[in-house]
Amino acid sequence: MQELNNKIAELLTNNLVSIFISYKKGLNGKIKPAFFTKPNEVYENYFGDEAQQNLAVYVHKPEVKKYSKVGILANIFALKALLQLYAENQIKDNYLTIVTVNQDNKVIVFADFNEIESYIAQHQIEKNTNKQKEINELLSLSREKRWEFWVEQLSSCIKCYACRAICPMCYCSKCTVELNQPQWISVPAHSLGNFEWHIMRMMHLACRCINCQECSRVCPMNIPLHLLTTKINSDMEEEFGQIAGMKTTLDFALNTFKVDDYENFIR
Amino acid sequence: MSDFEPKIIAFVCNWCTYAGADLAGTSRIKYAHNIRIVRFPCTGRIDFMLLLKAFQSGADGIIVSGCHPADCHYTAGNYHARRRWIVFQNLLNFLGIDTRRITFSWVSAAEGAKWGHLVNEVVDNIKKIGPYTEYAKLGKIGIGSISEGNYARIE
Amino acid sequence: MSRIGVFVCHCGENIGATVDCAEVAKMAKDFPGVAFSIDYKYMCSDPGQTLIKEAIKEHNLTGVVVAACSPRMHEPTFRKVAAEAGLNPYLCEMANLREHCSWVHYKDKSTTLKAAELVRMLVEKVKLNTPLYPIKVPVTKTALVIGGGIAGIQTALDIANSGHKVIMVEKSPSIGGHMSQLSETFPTLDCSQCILTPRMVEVAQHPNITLYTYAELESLDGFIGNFKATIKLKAKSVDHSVCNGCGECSAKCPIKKIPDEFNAGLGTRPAIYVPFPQAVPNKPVIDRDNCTYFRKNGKCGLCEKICPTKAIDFSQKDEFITVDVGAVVVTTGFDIKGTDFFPEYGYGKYKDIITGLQFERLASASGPTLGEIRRPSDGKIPQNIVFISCAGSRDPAKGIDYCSKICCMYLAKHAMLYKHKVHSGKASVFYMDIRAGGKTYEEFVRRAIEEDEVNYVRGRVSRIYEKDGKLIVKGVDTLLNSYPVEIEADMVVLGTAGIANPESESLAQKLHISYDQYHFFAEAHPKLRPVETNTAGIMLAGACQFPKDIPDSVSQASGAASKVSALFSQNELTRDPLIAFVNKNTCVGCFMCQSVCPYLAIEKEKIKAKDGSVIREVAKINPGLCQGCGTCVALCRSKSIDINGYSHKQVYAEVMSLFNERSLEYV
Amino acid sequence: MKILSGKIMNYKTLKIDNLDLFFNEIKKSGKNLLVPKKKGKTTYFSSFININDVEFNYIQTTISPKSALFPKVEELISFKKDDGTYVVTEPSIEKETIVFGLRPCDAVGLEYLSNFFLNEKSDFTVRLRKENTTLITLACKNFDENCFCTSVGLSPASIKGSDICLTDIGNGLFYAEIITDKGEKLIAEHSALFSNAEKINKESYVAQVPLKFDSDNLIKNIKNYYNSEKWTINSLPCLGCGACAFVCPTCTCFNIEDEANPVCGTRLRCWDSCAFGIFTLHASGHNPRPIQSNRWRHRVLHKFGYSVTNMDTLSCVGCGRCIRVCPAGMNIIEQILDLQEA
Repeated sequence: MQELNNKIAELLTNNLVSIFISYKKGLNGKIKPAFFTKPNEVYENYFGDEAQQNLAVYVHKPEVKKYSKVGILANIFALKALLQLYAENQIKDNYLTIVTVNQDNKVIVFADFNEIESYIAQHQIEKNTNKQKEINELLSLSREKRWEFWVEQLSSCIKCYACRAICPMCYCSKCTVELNQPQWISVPAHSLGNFEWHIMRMMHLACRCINCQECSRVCPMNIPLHLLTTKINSDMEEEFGQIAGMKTTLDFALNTFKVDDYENFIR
Repeated sequence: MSDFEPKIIAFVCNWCTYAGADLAGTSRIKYAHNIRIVRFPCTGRIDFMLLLKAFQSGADGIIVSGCHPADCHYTAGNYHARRRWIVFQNLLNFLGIDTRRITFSWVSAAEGAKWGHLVNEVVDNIKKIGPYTEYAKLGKIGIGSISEGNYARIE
Repeated sequence: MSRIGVFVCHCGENIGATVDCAEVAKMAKDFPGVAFSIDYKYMCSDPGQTLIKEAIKEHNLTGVVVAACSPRMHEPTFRKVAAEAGLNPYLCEMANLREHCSWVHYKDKSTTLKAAELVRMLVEKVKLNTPLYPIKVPVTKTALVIGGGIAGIQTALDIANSGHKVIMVEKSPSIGGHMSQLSETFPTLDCSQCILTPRMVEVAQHPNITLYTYAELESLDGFIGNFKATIKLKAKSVDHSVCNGCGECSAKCPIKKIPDEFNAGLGTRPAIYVPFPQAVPNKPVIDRDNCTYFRKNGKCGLCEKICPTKAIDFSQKDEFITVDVGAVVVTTGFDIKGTDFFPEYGYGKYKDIITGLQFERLASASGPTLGEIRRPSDGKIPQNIVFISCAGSRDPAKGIDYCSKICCMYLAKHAMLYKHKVHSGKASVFYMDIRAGGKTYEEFVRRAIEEDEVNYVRGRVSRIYEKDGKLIVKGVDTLLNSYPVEIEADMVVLGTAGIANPESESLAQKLHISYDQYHFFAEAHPKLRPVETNTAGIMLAGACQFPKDIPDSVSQASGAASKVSALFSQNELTRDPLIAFVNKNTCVGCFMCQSVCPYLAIEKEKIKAKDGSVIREVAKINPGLCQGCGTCVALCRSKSIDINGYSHKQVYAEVMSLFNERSLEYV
Repeated sequence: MKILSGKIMNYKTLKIDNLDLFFNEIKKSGKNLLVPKKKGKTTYFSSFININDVEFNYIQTTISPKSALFPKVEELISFKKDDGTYVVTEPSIEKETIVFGLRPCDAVGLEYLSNFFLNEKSDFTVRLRKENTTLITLACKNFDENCFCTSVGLSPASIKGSDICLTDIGNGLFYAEIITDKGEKLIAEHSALFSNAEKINKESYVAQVPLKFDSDNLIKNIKNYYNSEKWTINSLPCLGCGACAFVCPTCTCFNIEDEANPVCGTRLRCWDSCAFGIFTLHASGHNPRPIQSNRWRHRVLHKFGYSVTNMDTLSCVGCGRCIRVCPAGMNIIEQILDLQEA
């Protein structure tokens, strides 16, 4: 931790970053994002297992964008998110200083996104077999049972959009859900509107979701959104051999194609 | 259920399937009347949200049809659409939405007869499965129904 | 508030007999936003059009739905009508009551109801239509003609003669195509070569025509008026700028036994060859697949040694050139089924069963027999010859449902030529029907039957087998109560089906044009736009569209040429404005749309602050390149891209309007 | 500012073992009974089915019981085309509802909420719901670091807004304070389950929530805080979701949506949140609260300032839900302490 704190303080002292996004402990003991602008604030910095939130989401925040140079402490999911965002043209060159702490507690400051790309390639996230099992169990149910399951789950959605807010990949300045000419998504949080919202969100995340499952974590209604993201991620991998957040180039599963993609479902 | 007349909506591309359906017409091939065709420039233009909207507006079945691979008037719209449908179909199926009601097909401008068969098959099939109300009903708000589902958590 | 006019056409009985048009018009009156609704016998007729125009003016309509035939048929007609009445043409939409309703359903209440719903769908759409204005793009006044057969030659000459540049690409070493292989032509029996060769020479010498033989289209990008064609110039291995065409090399080439394409396999040629004596250009190429030098790593090279002008160049490579053209005419011709296609006729193993094209070569004065009819097996003059029409054609069991159109006539011609050359011989023709529609065609066939005493037997030949050096042709005469007929023939000529070129599919993909189930290229409209394809700026002529005879090919070629000339008569082209556009305010600049655009029409645009600094980058669509497929529209997550004519609002309204009454059940 | 008052009509006791019977009797009588249930980390109110589903082990439910009066989506009117004319239907809410297990702070929150809707122009559906809803509060035995009812003038013993308030007094007994006629009526219907009791001092049976900040001081100084720079710094983590507003028992903002086609349709009222960027977005494109710190400030100032001006009461009851649910760890207590520190 000390090494990290020193690094952050150094970056701030030398004006290499004007703000550094990390974590700290809140009044209630909960770990929350911290925004350090002065070296003397860095003592509050916290990094550990409880520091879950994907901080990559803050690079979209207008208040953060006002700072000329931003430093960010990124866990592996944040790194993947940042790489994906870079591929999607959302991060200007030389704007971010990205810092991570590796498994040996060494502090790494990345020089560019190619370094992040190779770091991610070396630090594959193990697949959560429990989640895959949950998915397989759902898939083994009859269609009707699955429907009942999801109607129960999604009907409880209150459309607070915490899932969207926390998601680093949801950066549209105007989300489809906010459009009303035409009204693509029913605004009220009735089941129809909820289904539309979550289907739309998943389709828009397909090939882009880095599966940090922040949406699932923050859902006040405990909707198992991780099942959807895990499913869509494993689909992408199985059908098209694509995992999001792995490369600097903009060729994802849904904006490319292969002539021989399978089509046995097409008559 | 014998008098159930399903509502089928077809999203078709202008160059192949719409023309194929035209050919079915000029060839006087008879098929079930339950189909309503919406014309698009290309299958690539077909937004997946429209399929959901079709179910919402009461469609019992959906046909999405365009040019055969390699035949796309715009070179590759159908390939992009094909990928989109793979993902979409998997997702809907995972959510328990009845994907038997969505039929994807390639019908070329020369396949008037195939179009006729396809429509008949889909209509017959949907007649067997019955009307699709569970999705559209999601939008129903019971008046004053706190207990029936409008409470913070709906069961 | 919208004021939509609905015009329901009876199309005579076509719609009126199945759909209660008056009822549809009545129901349409109640659709929200409909200000006027009427039905009429023929909406596309003059009085029908006047009716629409007057209604637009009188009722101050803001949009028009013409419920009639397919928009692919009459949309331009009615949009023009709207424009003439002062309404923006793009405020007119068509509901397809004929092809999609009356012609495919029986007379029933449900059919009328469907018609009304189709109208409602389009009413909802047209309410959201916006006035659109055509896009102007410049035109490159050079045409690309692909294929140097008679259709290509005619097209090229017509375009060139109207003062425009033409680039002709021919895949074989010489232009001329199938017509150069023919002996005499029906119905006048004039020599094919005699009428064709002057045209071939004219092409080669025309100042407006650039000819690339032994070349193929590699790719085609762009759009009408502004195509970019990449042409592959196959290595000829002979420097044509030096070669004087003396022919020494061909004469000395040690490889001589290559089946000669020009003689339909009946003769042979060397590896360095000019396809035929009148070839244009009359200079050889090396067939590298058969040349010893290329097959055996530089051994041989005899031609190089003897060439007086040192024109042989083994080191030549395939070359690619890119040319700007404004229009493309596809005249790639056709192919025929071989005798090996017919198990019942011995799978092509009997040497004396030949195709019509092979007979042309036998009958041709420049052919392998110098015009004498001698059978391939032993060179004897056949005394009894049988011609079989519809070999493959009109035979669903063989997968060829269509009539190949030319066989009836050329078989009659063959029989006639045979009788003229072998006076003692007996000629029989097995036919299903004699299709001799054409100027003096019927008379021609009658002459064969009556003057030249050709024996016409109406019936199919079930089997041919060899017995004692004779070909036993077994068939029936259906005019004699299906009486079995058996002929001991010396030679049999099959009028095999004309089929699409094997490369037609890949060519169609390069050109982005559609083709039919038999892989013949598809015309934009079977009757009214027979020389255009569905891709603007690409025309068709000749047998690549369907088997056709020389007069038809030539007239279609002239038709295609005149389409091209009409296109080239303008400096600017007016394009349909049904293209995509970006909402700069909501575009987040992820540029995923760029990779899905097949036309590379999406560019990056910088949004700048007042001080010139870049705030952000957004997508921008080049209206000259966008073809309006809308793939980017459906891909864009924030729905920042929309498309004219099929906008989010419009298609949404169409979908949501469909089943209104169903939603009642949920309230 | 103390809002503890409320007149108690009667005192009873109820055996905790009889709760099952009580619930089942209510259910049998055809009334709708909402009880706390738990799913994963979320506690919420839902119809009573079985005593085993009822959750008793919670500091505070994740979701407030405000849906009892103000559901997340409700129909205001509906119409339907019938024989060429449109038939309009207004909602009728006749079914009686009993909410069990809300906390004393929630009861105050719901009172604020109904006052807001019924104050000047009586809201039709909220009034109907209010009339038909009986609240059985369960006084808190525990609290957590996010509870701050005592800082806003309440306490786990507050009875304001409740119809009946139950306190676990040990020995398997609930001490019931019957506060309103509605409460009295409900007890009367199930009188066999309740025994008469004397008034007791509840304080020793309820949680002692420490004071986090001085609300009197806050209210007094709130005008000075508008331009504080603390808003920006403190709101940097805020991501602009609506979770805080949607779990809040006193957040009343709503949005009216018409879902209709030419044949039929409904007018729906659904929750909205001032934390959303488009909440204040004008049609012109102008947004008076363009950045998140403005929105955060608005929310806090509304709770502690604007509602005091407009309705003479705080609109924060210290339930702490917004703190617990915030995806980014935003903490209203931290913000207030920061403001007061300056």
